[in-house]
Amino acid sequence: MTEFLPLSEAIAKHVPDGASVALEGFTHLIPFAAGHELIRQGRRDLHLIRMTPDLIYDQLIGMGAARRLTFSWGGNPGVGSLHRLRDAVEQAWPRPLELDEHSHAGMAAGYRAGAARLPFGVLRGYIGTDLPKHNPNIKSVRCPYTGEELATVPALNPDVTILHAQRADRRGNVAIEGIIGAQREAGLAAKLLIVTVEEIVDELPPAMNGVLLPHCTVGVVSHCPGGAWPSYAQGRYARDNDFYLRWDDIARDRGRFTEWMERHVRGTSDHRGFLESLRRVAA
Amino acid sequence: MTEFLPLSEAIAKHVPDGASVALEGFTHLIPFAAGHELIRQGRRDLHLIRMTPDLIYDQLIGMGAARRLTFSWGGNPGVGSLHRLRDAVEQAWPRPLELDEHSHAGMAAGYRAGAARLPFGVLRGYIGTDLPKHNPNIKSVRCPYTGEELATVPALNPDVTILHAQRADRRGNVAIEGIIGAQREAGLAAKLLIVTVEEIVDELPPAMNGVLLPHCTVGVVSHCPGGAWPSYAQGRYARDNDFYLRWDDIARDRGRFTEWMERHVRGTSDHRGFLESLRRVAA
Amino acid sequence: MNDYDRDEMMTVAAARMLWDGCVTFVGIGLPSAACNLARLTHAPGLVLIYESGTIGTRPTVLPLSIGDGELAETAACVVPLPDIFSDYLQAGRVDVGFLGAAQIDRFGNLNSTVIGPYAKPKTRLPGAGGATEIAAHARQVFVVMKASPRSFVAVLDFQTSGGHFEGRGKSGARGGGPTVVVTDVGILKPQPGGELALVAVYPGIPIEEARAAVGWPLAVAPQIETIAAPTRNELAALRALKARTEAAHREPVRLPI
Amino acid sequence: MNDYDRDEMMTVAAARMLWDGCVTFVGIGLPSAACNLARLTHAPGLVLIYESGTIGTRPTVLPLSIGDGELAETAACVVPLPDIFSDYLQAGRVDVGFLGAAQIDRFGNLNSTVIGPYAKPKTRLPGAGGATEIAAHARQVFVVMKASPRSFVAVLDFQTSGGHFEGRGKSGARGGGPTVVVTDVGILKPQPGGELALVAVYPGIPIEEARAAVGWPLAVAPQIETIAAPTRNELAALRALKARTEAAHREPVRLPI
Repeated sequence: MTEFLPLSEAIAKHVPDGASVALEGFTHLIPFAAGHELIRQGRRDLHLIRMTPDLIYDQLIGMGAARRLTFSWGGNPGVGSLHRLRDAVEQAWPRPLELDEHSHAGMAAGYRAGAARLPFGVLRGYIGTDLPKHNPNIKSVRCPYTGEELATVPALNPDVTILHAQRADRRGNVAIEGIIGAQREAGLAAKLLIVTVEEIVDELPPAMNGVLLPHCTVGVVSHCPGGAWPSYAQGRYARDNDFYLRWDDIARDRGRFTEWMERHVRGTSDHRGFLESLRRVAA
Repeated sequence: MTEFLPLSEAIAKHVPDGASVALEGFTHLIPFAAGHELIRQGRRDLHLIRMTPDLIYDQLIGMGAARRLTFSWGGNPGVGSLHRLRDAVEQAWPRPLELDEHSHAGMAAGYRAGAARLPFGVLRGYIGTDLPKHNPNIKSVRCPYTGEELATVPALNPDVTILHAQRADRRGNVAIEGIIGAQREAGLAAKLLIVTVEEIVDELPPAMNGVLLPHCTVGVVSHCPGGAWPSYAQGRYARDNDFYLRWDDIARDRGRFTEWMERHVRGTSDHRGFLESLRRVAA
Repeated sequence: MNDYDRDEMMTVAAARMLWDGCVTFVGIGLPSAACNLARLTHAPGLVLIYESGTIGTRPTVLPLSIGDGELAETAACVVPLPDIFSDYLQAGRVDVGFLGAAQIDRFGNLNSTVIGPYAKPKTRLPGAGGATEIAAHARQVFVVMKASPRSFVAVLDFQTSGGHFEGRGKSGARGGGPTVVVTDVGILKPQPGGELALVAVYPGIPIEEARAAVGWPLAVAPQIETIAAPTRNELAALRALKARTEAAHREPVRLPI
Repeated sequence: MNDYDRDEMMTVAAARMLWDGCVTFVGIGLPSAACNLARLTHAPGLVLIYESGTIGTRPTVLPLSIGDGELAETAACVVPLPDIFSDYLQAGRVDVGFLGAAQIDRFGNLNSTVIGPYAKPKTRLPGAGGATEIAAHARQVFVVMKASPRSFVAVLDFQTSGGHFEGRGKSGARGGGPTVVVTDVGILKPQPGGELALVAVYPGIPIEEARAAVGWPLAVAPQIETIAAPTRNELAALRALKARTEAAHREPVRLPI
């Protein structure tokens, strides 16, 4: 049975220190509110998993929540660097960060294997790259038919995957519309799937061939409007490209970053408070 | 560029004797018209591939068009046996038929590998079954992480996959709605994809997360209304369950089968003629 | 309340074993009837998955095929068939998978492939379909088969799907295998070691009839339960479902011309 | 017609290399501008695939991120990201993949991972993303990079994506590797053996400037073409696209509260 919990309770109950956690969503529907709640509750030693770390992982890493990062592209999309990620890797600030670095194709294969509960994924990948020299997780297997050597990645099975979606119904079915990245695979690969949603409705219309995570795959639903901001929710609100640009300045400096996080994330009690604190700044 | 051809030309031009051909569609959207055209043109030595052979493969096999069959379940759904398939296997009538027999999960993995142009698919499958004793195509591979042994199947890459769909636009984009079985994977796995469609429209509405085969994946589109009958097309016409029942009688006897095929398939010039010949019988 | 037949008794017995919220992998025929009966009576939250790719279907009539249009129309969602096998069944998300077969042996191994030798069969059957991996990965398998010495055999002609075969524990199978075999003469369950034993009979059917219907010396559990006859409510729901189904399938389909 | 800058020249030069019906795997920035310019001018049937999963997009403005909402809204379809990498890129369905990088060597190998040693980098860059498999499997790779001795280097700090490296033919890579490198000072193409050589310059840019911008002794093809300056039509289309983009991205976004 899908649990319906406020986000703070969902995180408190299901995401302990040291857990492996994937917050997925490719540019679209990034679960920012959930990431902030991890920071508010002071989680430590997390193994963060995500194809494109984005600002939310920059924040988690900069606040010292992460021990290890599994990823394939760590930048501020269309803007430049993730300064907190860079600082952790280059200067071990505020703490060292282990990297488990892949290509997109490799991580996609790892999530897919995880969703299918296979121990590894196969791809014609990691060709002409130094990545396997630095990541012992990238191995190979020989095709039993052609003798070809193909790359393998271990299955990704996060302890918890957190997604953000437009809607859930009262049974826990979750409907997603728009760019889905590897959300479906990351969600099904998890030992527990938590979904924050813009809206909870009595009944979803039949999805037919659309993207639906059936309630039997969803562990927890949390109602969290605006929970993807500054990422976006197709049909609800747009990506705040301007904030992605502004983040470059905020995150560049350790002091300014820490101050911003203390004020807007740790200094607010929930996502609504976070958004309100930003509105006050903008006004 | 997607070609637009009448079905008879599409088959004449692209499906030679000896080709490996997959007509997919799981109960829904089975490309009957295309199968009949293969029979009309007297194709021989085909390697037929399909998860659930269904009536159309019973007809192809009974007419001697097939040399080999890759499949995972060969029955008349909800009714019983495929008598022509049985006769070919049990009595080699009208000719012997090689079997490459799988489970559904195995064939699905084979199509998926084919679509991704990987040489093999991996599954936790073929456990507790005698199938691998009789099918040398079922092999295994050892997980480089856990040491577990997992089953493998060779990729399925048909020379030609033929699908039936509701709609195409004039560029060759194909939209499918409803149960899709392994249609997408079989279509993408093919060296050439031919799609018969109920309707060709100027422009399809944006599909967002629906099922669309982009024109760059579609080799040939043929306009063929009713082309799935006695299977069905969601939103257009229903499955003719009664014909599936009647087929049991028609196919049980070699003579009656041959007579029916000569009259309705080989004795008609196209799918419209086929349907009209059946309407005359019904009237 | 003696006005029911053995098919109805089997269907009701199977339906009662399903619980609300249970995720079932459904086959056509009696399993489909049992699942939909359960859904329409005590288990409205039953999640029906058909291998065609429909999840959470709520058909008003029983499908004739596993891919009838109504299954798609009433589904929570329709996914590609490969996803059903990898991300649902293989991933361990199916609580109960239903299987039938032409032959079963005393360990619940099943044959739906051939009678006679594989290369030159006396009778070619449809084959595995989804059965092999349902048998391996569903948390429980419910087998539903009419009993006769021809189908409940000492030695299978071909093993299509594994029951409690030797080495199952190390085979990579994730599921628990058959936990029950529902027949028309009674109910069998595996005992420690995996061999099936008669554990329950239906009203009016003697144990001897059950033993005679099985082609090996059938073990009998120390305590034999008698399954309650179908209730008025169960029979009414089942018959209404079947009547709706027959009426729907009688509706003539026009040629698409 | 001298009123264009080098960015515009590069964009136009790249756009001209795309043909109608070509399937391109698009990155953000200059490649996205070049592809959309081509689509709006001579190649209306260009098929744009963004790794976020959008196929056949026709955005009216350039996306800031690879997953902007407009890409989904104007796409022929949106598929899961894993499908893009397995069924489109790895399957060999991409005609042209665009790549940029922090460093390139004379064989078109690229670095977008680190400056300095991997374990203790001087500068940590974003990493591979889609680049490694684009470099391996797109039928052709178009590299677009501004030239400087810091970025066109004799030895890469890290090889993220393979160009014409030794053994490429037996590596399992399905694509042909880089067929062109578009820079702001001219155009390089691989010669037999795989080494890049200058094959074309832009109007008013001397060969010596191109050679000076490259950190290895740059080979020069026997015949050097001079690329035609952007036409009035090309410039107008490109500038209108950029103006629309800036206007759209200036529109304030309200907090969802």
